[in-house]
Amino acid sequence: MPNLPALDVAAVRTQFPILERSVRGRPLVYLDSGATSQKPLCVLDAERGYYLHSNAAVHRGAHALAEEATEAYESARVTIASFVGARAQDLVFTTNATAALNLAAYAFSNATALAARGHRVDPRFVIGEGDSIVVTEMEHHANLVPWQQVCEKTGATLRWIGLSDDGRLDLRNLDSIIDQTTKVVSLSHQSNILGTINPVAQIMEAAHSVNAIGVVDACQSIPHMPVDVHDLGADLIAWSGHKMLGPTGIGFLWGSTEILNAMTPFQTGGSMIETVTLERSTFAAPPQRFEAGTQMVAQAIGTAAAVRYLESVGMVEIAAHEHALTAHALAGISQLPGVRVIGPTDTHMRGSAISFVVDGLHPHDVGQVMDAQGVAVRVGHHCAWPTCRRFSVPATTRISPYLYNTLDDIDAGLAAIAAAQEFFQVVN
Amino acid sequence: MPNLPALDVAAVRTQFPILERSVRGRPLVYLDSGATSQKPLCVLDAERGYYLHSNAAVHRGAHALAEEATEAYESARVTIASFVGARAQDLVFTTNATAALNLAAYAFSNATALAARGHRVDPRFVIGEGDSIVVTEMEHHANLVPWQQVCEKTGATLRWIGLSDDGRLDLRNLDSIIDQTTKVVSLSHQSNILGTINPVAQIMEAAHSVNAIGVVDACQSIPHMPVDVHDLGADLIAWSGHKMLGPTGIGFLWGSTEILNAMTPFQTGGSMIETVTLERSTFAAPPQRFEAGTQMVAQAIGTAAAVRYLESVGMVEIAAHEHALTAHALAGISQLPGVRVIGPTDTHMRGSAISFVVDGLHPHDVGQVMDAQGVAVRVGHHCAWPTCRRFSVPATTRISPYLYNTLDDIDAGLAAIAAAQEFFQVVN
Amino acid sequence: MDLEGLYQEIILDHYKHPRGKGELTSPLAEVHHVNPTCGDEITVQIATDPAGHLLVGYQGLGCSISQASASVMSELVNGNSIEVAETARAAFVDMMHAQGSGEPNEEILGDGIAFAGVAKYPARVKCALLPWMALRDAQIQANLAESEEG
Amino acid sequence: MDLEGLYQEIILDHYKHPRGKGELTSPLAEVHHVNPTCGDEITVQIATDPAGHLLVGYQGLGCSISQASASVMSELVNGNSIEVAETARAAFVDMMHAQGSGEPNEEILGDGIAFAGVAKYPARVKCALLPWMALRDAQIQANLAESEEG
Ligand SMILES: Cc1ncc(COP(=O)(O)O)c(C=O)c1O
Ligand SMILES: Cc1ncc(COP(=O)(O)O)c(C=O)c1O
Repeated sequence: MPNLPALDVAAVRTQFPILERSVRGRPLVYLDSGATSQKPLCVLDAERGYYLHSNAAVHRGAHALAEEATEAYESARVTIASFVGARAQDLVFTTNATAALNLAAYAFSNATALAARGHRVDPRFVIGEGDSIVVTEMEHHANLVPWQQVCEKTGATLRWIGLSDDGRLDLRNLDSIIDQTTKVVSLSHQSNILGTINPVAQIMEAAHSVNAIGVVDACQSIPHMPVDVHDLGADLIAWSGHKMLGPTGIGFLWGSTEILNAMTPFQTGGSMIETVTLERSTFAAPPQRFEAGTQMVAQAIGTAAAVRYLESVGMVEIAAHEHALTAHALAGISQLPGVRVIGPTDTHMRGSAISFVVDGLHPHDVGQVMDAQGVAVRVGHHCAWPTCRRFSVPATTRISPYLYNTLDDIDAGLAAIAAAQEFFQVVN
Repeated sequence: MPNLPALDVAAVRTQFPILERSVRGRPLVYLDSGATSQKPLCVLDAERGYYLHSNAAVHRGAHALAEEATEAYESARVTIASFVGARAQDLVFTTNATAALNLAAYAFSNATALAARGHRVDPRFVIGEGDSIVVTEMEHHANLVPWQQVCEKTGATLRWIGLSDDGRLDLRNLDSIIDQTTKVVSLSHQSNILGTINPVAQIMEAAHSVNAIGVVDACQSIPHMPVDVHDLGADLIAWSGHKMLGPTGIGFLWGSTEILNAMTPFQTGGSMIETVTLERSTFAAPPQRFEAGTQMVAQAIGTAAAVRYLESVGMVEIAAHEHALTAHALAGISQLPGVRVIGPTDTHMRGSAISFVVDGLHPHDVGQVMDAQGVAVRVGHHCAWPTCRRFSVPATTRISPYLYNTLDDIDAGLAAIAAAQEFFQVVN
Repeated sequence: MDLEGLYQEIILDHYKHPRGKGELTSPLAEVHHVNPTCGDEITVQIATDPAGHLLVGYQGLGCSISQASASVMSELVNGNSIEVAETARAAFVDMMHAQGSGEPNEEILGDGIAFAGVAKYPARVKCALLPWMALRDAQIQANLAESEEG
Repeated sequence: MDLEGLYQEIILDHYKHPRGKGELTSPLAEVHHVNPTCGDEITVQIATDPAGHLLVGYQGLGCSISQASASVMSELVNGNSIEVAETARAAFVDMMHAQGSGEPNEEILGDGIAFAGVAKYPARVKCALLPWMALRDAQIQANLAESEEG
């Protein structure tokens, strides 16, 4: 294995037994971590250990088991919050990043509906005709469709920041896109389809200069590089557990204390109330206000174990490792005739997700031949269909490595692309 | 152990290692399954097995692992759906029952907001001043607060069916509560605080006679007795995985095909769309329409294992077992001077959750002494605060056994209540 | 690798040389279907000739499997009676759900039997079915279906 | 059982014979706090006497811990200066977060030291703190607090 000094991949891989399996009779080469990551043993052990020893309802019971469960759940919150430089009370557990972004979007449509009926809400969340919501042309559907829905329900207008041909935000007309009508600016820190890392702090500043609320989708950045929520300058930040070695079924919304306090509840029910009568209810302070019903306790504990593991490897080291893999992959692809990267072609301000198209081949067929070689990649629109349209491609094939991938994995991916070209006889 | 012919509790208990642990220096007696159940080993193994062998993004990837994961996820849907006599395509996965009930409630507030802006929606979901929503006085906050919120946002009025002193629905004025103004009737199949089993089919019939949509909260029934969704006569039915031996982080909404098709999306994002442009989106058919973002895959697979386990023990047998435990507990409590059951005092149309108050003692103090004896019970308002007010108690102590409990467990609970009276010297 | 089982020569040939692709002049119905997972798209148009036989036109954008399937569909249905079309569709759908077991009927399916191997790849089954599902909807819209089931 | 550590005699005595319970005639502020987990409720009223000393009234409904804590709070604060009240509150809160370690100061806390054992039961800490948190809010509302922190 070529020299990759940033981290000891062989040691890392021992924690991920699934990487030893074979598929279609070939050793698995997992290059689909942008979709979901694999889980180290410590995460599985943490979840199982919780169920075997302390499982009980949290924040509800007064018995010993319930106290243990509550303690485990709330210390998971502390662990995950400090991983991104945040205070535990500013971190809300959700189902996934999509649910976190919907929570943010519903803060606007709910406040608007309540205001229309004379209820007192924070005016920053009241939105309607003449107001605008700004996203970008590289958003994941999770950070696009919820805002479309807010517009449909309130009459606000959706605007977007377009893209340059090399897959960067086109910020030339930023002043006319984010203006006095703008109530929300929401964008991804790192694109899941292009790999582009966006200058989030700059755009959040533009948002705040017009008193808009700034939202960041950090799904593809927090798992892959050191992120301190305060550096992004956002009011709300969403991401998922399953892309950062955690279990399925949990996501996160960080918010500034001030903004979370100003937000109306989203889902309502047990554990998020203060008092309830048949006529009306009052609500708990954040984060409980936004965590209705029985919590994803085992998943929080599992993600805390994932965070401890990521910290033990080191986020700086992981970012450096991925940087090396990315450079290697980009160089390799540039050597393949007829293969074109969609997104930045160098490693400047870009993460490790690399989308490409192959002349004469549909991405689905490329992915199929790669799969036959044991190489797992994602094909399709990557839940960023408008981005595909922007680049006039129906879909792309994407490799997205993570800390457990090696240069050999990248080489296997490159060889599999060439094999697809050969199988379909599109290179001569 | 006295004779309990319905099922082999000793064999069942071997599957729940947590029941062997001790708390506060005493063997654990877990009587808090109404809050959350313990998990058998097969559930933990199913989740772990998924992560170790097939973990990948479902419904998104075309590679071998993704196909395995999708297959596992969708067969879990088939297993869980058939457990309640339903077709897989009518079963929606949610975070918990609370999220399922919010999904139902938001179908109304969203359709109302969309209609107000001229979008076409099914008129049955459009609601406003002059319309009413009907619940009962024994609802869990999860089936009360979301409907209060719909009323606050739309101007509809909340009505409720009151209770008799023995904890039954007072159906005398049903005609004047459910009337032509009624758009939704939502009630629990079995009360988590009183233990009452409600005549759901009768009330759903009343709802349908005025063309209202009928919703049932089956959180406390589906884990404990055989339930066929069609027998309830409801349009939508919500319940949780964690109360039926499944993992935390998953819940269910069953709906009739016709109603699910008529409902607007709730949360939006990846996996629930049909096409997306920057301007607008169209949505997938149910159940995908209601499952935005990366799914709780391991949790669905875990719940399917729980279902197989419940079926292997037998739901009829489990119900009979709990019936015997309930009869024993009610008889025992009636022998304790100064202890009063809140809810039905006989086993007719009642489940195994038994709430009680002890003269001269606050429920919290009762629970604390029981905890010191190793007996885990729930104290408080059980997320049914209006029900406590109805019975003029600030809170109750509740025992809620399940398939793994023995008559000895009940006796330990009864002894612990007596110990609390003795400790605080409230019996003479 | 098992790729040859999936990508039969016949499939690749239909992919590279699609039969019957194009628009009808006066369709009775036109439907547009997408595969939301991967973005494959197909537009199917339908009409009848004076003898009451089906005329099928299509346009598509997508992978080899979905495009070849459209081409084969055109070959099997275009110019044939509703009964023949329904029989072909039923046989094709059955084959796709057979997961590689069962004997596809070559008399009914013609080149379609080359898709038997696709049934082993659940993610590709949707690709192969896309044009057929669009055809069914077009038939229903144009009142040219035997029944709405299936 | 460890119950005696939790339910000290002093606590049970305050529970059964609450000191200073009742309403003030002309409060400067009144706040109502609940413990949403268990439904415990407390209403705290505040005023000052001519010498500027705090007058505290309360009504409550709840478990032995929350009610005894209110009684002890009244004993420590009622008729005392704002400084004394703040010192007592800070000491009580610290003791509750010490999880059983640390030496509570009997001179400051009086009967309050009986609550040291409560700190080992996280679910009961909220009960013990309930009246003190209500007192703090009442002080803030009546402008009778040294600072808003704490
Ligand atoms: C009757 C009833 N409804 C709803 C709920 C809410 O379920 P969950 O907390 O799993 O969302 C519960 C349990 O807490 C319940 O017992
Ligand atoms: C950039 C981005 N945003 C949002 C999401 C949605 O995350 P989830 O599916 O976990 O809700 C994803 C991943 O699917 C993503 O890559």
